[in-house]
Amino acid sequence: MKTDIVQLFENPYLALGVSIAIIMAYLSVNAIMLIWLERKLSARIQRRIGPQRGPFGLMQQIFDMGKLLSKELLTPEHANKLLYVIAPILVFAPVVALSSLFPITSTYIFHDFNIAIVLILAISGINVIGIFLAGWGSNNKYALLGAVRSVAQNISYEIPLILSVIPIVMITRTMSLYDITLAQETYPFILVQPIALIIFIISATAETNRAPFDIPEAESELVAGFHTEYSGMRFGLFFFAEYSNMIFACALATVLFLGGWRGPLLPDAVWFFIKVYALIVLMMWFRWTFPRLRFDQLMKFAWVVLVPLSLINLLITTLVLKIV
Amino acid sequence: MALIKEILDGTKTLLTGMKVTLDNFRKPPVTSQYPMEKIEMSEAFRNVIVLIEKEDIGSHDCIDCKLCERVCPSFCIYLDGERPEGLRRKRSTKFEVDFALCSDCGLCLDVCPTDTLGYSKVHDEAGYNRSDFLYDLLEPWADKEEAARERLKEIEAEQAAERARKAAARKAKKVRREK
Amino acid sequence: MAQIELPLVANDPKDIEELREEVGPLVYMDLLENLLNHARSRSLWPLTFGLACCAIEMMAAGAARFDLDRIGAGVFRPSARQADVMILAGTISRKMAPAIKTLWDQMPSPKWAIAMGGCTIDGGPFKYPGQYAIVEGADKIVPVDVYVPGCPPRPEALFAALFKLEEKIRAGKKFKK
Amino acid sequence: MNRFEVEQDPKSRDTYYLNMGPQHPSTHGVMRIKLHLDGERIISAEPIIGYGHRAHEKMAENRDYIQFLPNPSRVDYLGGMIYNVGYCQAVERAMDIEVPERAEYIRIVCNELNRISSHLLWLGTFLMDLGAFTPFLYAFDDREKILDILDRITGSRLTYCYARFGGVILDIDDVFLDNVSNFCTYFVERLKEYEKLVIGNVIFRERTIGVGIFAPDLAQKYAITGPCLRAMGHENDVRKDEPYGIYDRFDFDVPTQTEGDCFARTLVRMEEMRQSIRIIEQAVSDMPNGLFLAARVPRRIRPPEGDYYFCVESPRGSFGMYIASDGSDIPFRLKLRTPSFSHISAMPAVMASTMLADAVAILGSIDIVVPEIDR
Amino acid sequence: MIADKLSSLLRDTTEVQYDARGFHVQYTASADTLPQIADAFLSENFHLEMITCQDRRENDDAFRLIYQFNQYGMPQRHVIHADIAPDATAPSIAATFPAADWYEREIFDMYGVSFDGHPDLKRILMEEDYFGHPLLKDFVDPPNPYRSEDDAS
Repeated sequence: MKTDIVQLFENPYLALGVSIAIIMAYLSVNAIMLIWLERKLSARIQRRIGPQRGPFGLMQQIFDMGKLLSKELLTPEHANKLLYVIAPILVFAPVVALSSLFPITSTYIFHDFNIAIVLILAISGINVIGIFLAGWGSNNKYALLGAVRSVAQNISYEIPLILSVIPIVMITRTMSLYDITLAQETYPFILVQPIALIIFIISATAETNRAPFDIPEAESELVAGFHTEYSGMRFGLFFFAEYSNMIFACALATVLFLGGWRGPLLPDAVWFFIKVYALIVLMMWFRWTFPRLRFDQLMKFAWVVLVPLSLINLLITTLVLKIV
Repeated sequence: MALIKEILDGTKTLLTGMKVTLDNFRKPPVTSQYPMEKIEMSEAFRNVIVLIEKEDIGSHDCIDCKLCERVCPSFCIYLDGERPEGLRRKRSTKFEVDFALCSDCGLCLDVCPTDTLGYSKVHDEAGYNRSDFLYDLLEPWADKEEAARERLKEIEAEQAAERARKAAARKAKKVRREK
Repeated sequence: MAQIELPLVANDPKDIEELREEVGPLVYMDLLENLLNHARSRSLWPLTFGLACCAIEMMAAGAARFDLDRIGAGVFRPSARQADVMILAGTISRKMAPAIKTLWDQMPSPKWAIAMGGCTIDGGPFKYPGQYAIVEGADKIVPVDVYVPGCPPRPEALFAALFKLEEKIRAGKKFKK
Repeated sequence: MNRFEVEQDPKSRDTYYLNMGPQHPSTHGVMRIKLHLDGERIISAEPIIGYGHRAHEKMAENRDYIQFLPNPSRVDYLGGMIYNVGYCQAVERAMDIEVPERAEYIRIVCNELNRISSHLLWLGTFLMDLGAFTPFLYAFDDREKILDILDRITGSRLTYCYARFGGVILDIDDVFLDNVSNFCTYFVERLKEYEKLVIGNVIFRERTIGVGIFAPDLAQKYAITGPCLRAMGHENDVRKDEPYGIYDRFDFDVPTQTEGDCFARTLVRMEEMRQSIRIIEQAVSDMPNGLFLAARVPRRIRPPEGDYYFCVESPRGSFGMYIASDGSDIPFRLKLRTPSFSHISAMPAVMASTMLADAVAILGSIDIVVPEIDR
Repeated sequence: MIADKLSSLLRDTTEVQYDARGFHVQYTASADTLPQIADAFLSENFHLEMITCQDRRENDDAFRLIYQFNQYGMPQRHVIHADIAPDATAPSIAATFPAADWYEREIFDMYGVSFDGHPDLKRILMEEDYFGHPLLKDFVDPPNPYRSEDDAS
C-alpha cells in the first residue's frame, strides 16, 4: 500500500534529483510563507497590522527575497573565506537531506528508511557545525560568542530531545517513521507520552534557536549573534534555515506524537500539514510572549529539569512496558 | 518536591502570559494607516511658523519689528522690511524661516506684538535637499500685498482719525478741567 | 552599420542625454533593474540605531500605532551588514562621527541614508556660534538621500520620508532632484 | 557594528575585551561599555560616555534665560516635561515670580503624565533588552495615549516647551481633563495586565531577581537617586523631601523595596506609575479656575547675583540645576546635575562579576537616557 | 555634628536662605583641605551630589570648584567653594567619594583643571585627542570639517 516515490524512477540519481528539487521548492515556499505568517501573527499579537504590500501582505516576502538576492555580498576583511562561505550552506543542507524521510501521506512517501530516527538525530546535529563555522569564520567577537553559545546549547538540548524520542521507539519497536505513524492507528502517542511531547517541543525550540531560547542570536546582547557579519543572501540562507528547521522539528513531533497523517475526513497530507502548522503557530506564540533566558539558566534548565524529567519518563515507560 | 512545585508554578505564570497575548490577539489593531488615513493635527500642534491672516487687513500683519528674530534661540528667522509710502507701520519684505534649525519652542509666537504668527499644520514633510526647508513665509501673501497695503492705509487713516478725535476730546476735557 | 557621429564637445547636458538615448546600452537590463528596484524600494530594513531624541520617534514609528512593518520597513536589523537604510535619528556628536562613518562603510550596497530631524540636516537647534561638540549636518559624514525636518519630526514624517526614498529608488538612475 | 579592539591582556590568554557600543541595540542610544570578559562572565566594565555630548552647558552660557527654554526637555527627552517645568521653576524661584494656582495644577498633571510615559518606555525597552518584544509594543501603545493627551495642549510629542516663566503657554480645557481621567481609569486596569505578563513571568523573575544588586554602600558613594535608590530601601523622593511646586498638597506614597536588584527596581517603577495616577486624579479633581500664566512676569529675566540650586524628581532620579548668576541676562554658569550620570559611574561596581546578559539587564533596569548622561 | 567637624577646616561659613537658593550652608575653603572635608562629610553620612567649576579668571583670576554635599532623608545641602589659581592643581577626593571620579574627569575635560591623586584622569565627554577645554570663557573651537562653512555669518 505504500509506494516510495524514489522507487518509481529507474535511475537512482534521477530520483535523488527530483526529490531534492521538490523538497527545495517546498522549503523555499514554506520559509517565505512562514516568515509571512510570523510577521502577520506577531502583528496581531501586538495589535498592529503587519505587512500590507500586495494581497494580505504576501508580496512583502517576495520583495524581501528580491532585495536580499540583489544585495552586495560582503566578506569581512579578516574572515576565513572558506568557512565563512560554506557555513550558511551547512546550516541549510541537513534539513534538505532529511526532509525526504517524512511520511506525508499513507500511500506515497519519498523514501522509507528503517533507521530514520537515528539518521535524523545524527544528521540534524550538523547544522550546529554550520553555526559554529559561521561564528568562527566571521572573525567577530559577537559572532564567536553566539557560535559558542549555540554549540553549548545544542549539545545540551540534544540529550533531552533524544531521551524524549526513545520511549516512542520502545513502544513501537521500530525506527521507521512510516511504521511509527502506522502504530498510532488507535490513538496518537500524545495520550501516552504527554511529558515526552512537552520535552520534545521545548528541546526542539532550543535546537532551532527560537525565542525564548534564542541566545545565540540574542539581539540585545550579541547584536545579531552568529550571523552578525553576514549580508545579502547568505544571511537569507540563515533565515531560510531557521524556518526550515522549525518545520522539520514540528514535522518530527507530528509523526512521533500526533499520529502523522492520521485524521478523519480530510486527505492524509492535509491532516499532516494542519498538525505541523499548528505546532509552528505554538512556537511562534512562545516567541512573541516570553523574554529570553540567560545562558547559564538555559543550561541549568536542560540539565536540572529536562534531562531528569525525561529519564524519569523513560523509566516509567520501561516499567509499564515490562508489566504490560 | 520543591523542584516540581517550582516547575508547575513557573508553567502557570507562562500560561498566564500566553493568555495575555492571546487576549490582545483577539482585539482589533490600533494602527492608524498613515498615508490612507490622514490624522488631524490638534489646535496647539507645533510645526514651522506661518503668517496668519488678519481679517481686517486681508493679509498678514507682520510689521518687521524683529522681536521674533531676536528671541529665536536657533537664529532661524531672517527678517527684512520697509516702510511703504503713506503708512505709519513697516511691512516685512522678507520673512524666511530655516525650519531645519527650528526647535518648535514657540518663543517667537510669545513675543509677536501683532499676533500674526501661527503654526503650520503640515506634519509630514520630507525633502531631497537640505535647502528644501528654507521657507519663505511671505510667498502665499505676495499677490495680496498690494491690496493689503491699500487696506492698511484706510485702517491707519481711520485710526489716525480716531486718535485725533480722542486727542481732541482729551484736550477739551483738559480745557474744561482747567476752567 | 549606421555610423553615429559624436560631437567632440558635449558641454550641454541635454546633448549628453540625447546621445545616451541614441547610443543606448549594450545589454538591456532595464526590466530586471526595474524589478529589483521595486523590490528594494519596498523592503527597506533600517539599522537599529538611535542617536538622540528623534530615535524615540523612530521607535514610535515602528510601534503599534504607526507600524513601519506595514510598508516593509519594520525589520530593524541590529547588524549593519543586514541593513539597507540608515536612519540618522538625532544629533551627531563629533565623538560619534567616526563610528557612523564606519557603520556606513559596513553596510552592503545598495544602501541609503535618511537624515531625521533638524540636527542631522544642519545642526538644528544645537547650531550656534561657539558650538564645539556636534556635526552640523549628517551629509558631512554620509551621503544623505532624504531629509526630514522637525524637532523631532512626527512618525508620519518618517513615513513620508520612506515614501520619498521609495520613489527615488524606483526612479533609479533617472531620478532627478 | 561595533568596532572592537583587538588588544589582549598580555598576562592572560583566556580573557578578552568586548566593546558594547557605540551602536549596540541595548545601550539605548550611543554609549559604549568596554567589557573585560572571561567567557560570559564580566571581569570589569568601563563605561565610555560622551557620544551624545551636545554642549548644553556651553549653550546656556551663550544665550539668555528665555532662549534656554527649549533645551532642558532635550537633555532628557523622555522626561521632557519635568525638565522643562523644572527649569522654569528654578528660574521662578531665583526671580521670585509668582505662579498662578491653575498653572501649578496643570504642571502637576503634565509632569505626572510625563513620568508615566517615561516609565512605560523604560518598561518596554527593558523587556526588549530581556528579549520580549511584545510588551515593548504594548507599552508604546499606552504611551501613545499619553502623548495624544499632551500633544493636544503642548503641540509636541516628545520635547515639550510648554512651561513658561510664570505659568504655562496654553490653557487646558474640559476635554483635556476628561481625557486624563479616562486614561487614569484605563491605565489602572492596564497595569494589572502588565503585571500578569511581566512581573509574574517565571523567566522574567529568573532574569531579574538577584541580578545587578546595588550594594547598600553604593548609594552614598555614588549619590544614587530616584527609583534605583528607592529599590535599595531608602524612602527618598524629592517630591516628598523638599516639595517643589505644590507637591506637598497631594497624598501619595513613596514605594520602596529593599533588595536593590533589577526586580526591585521594576516593582518600584510599576508602583510609581500607580502613585502618579493617584496624584493626577487628585490634581484633576482639585483643578482651580483662574489664570494659567502670571499676568506680571518681568520682561528681562535677570536673577540677582548668586548661586541657585533647584532639584526636581525626574523619572530617573534627582535632577538638579545649578545656576550661577552674575546679575545679567545670561547665566554665568549653568550646571545640570543629571541622575543617570551618577548611575552610570556606578556601573563598574555593579557589573563586575556578572554575566554578559546581566549587563544588558542592568543597563535596561537603571533606565538611562544617553543625552542626559552626556548633556 | 558636621558643623563642628568642619569648623576647623573652613574659612568662611555663610548660612543661606534655603527657600531662595536651594541649599543651606555655603562655605569657602582652601583647596588643599578638600580631602579632610570629604572625610568629614563621609563620616556624617553625606553623599557627594555634584562637583562643578566656574571659570572666574576674569574677575578673581581663579577657577572656583564647587562641591555640593547632601544627605538622604532630610535634605541638608552644604556647598563648598574652593578657589584655585589657574595653573594649580586640586587634590582629588575620588578615593573618599567614588562619585567624584567622573565629576573630576569632567572638570578636567571642560576646564583643564588637574586633580592630584585621581585614579585615571582623562577626558570623559570629548574625544581623547581633542585639544582645548570647551567651557573656558575664552575658548575658541579649532577649525574642523564638521562645522558648516557658513557658520561665520
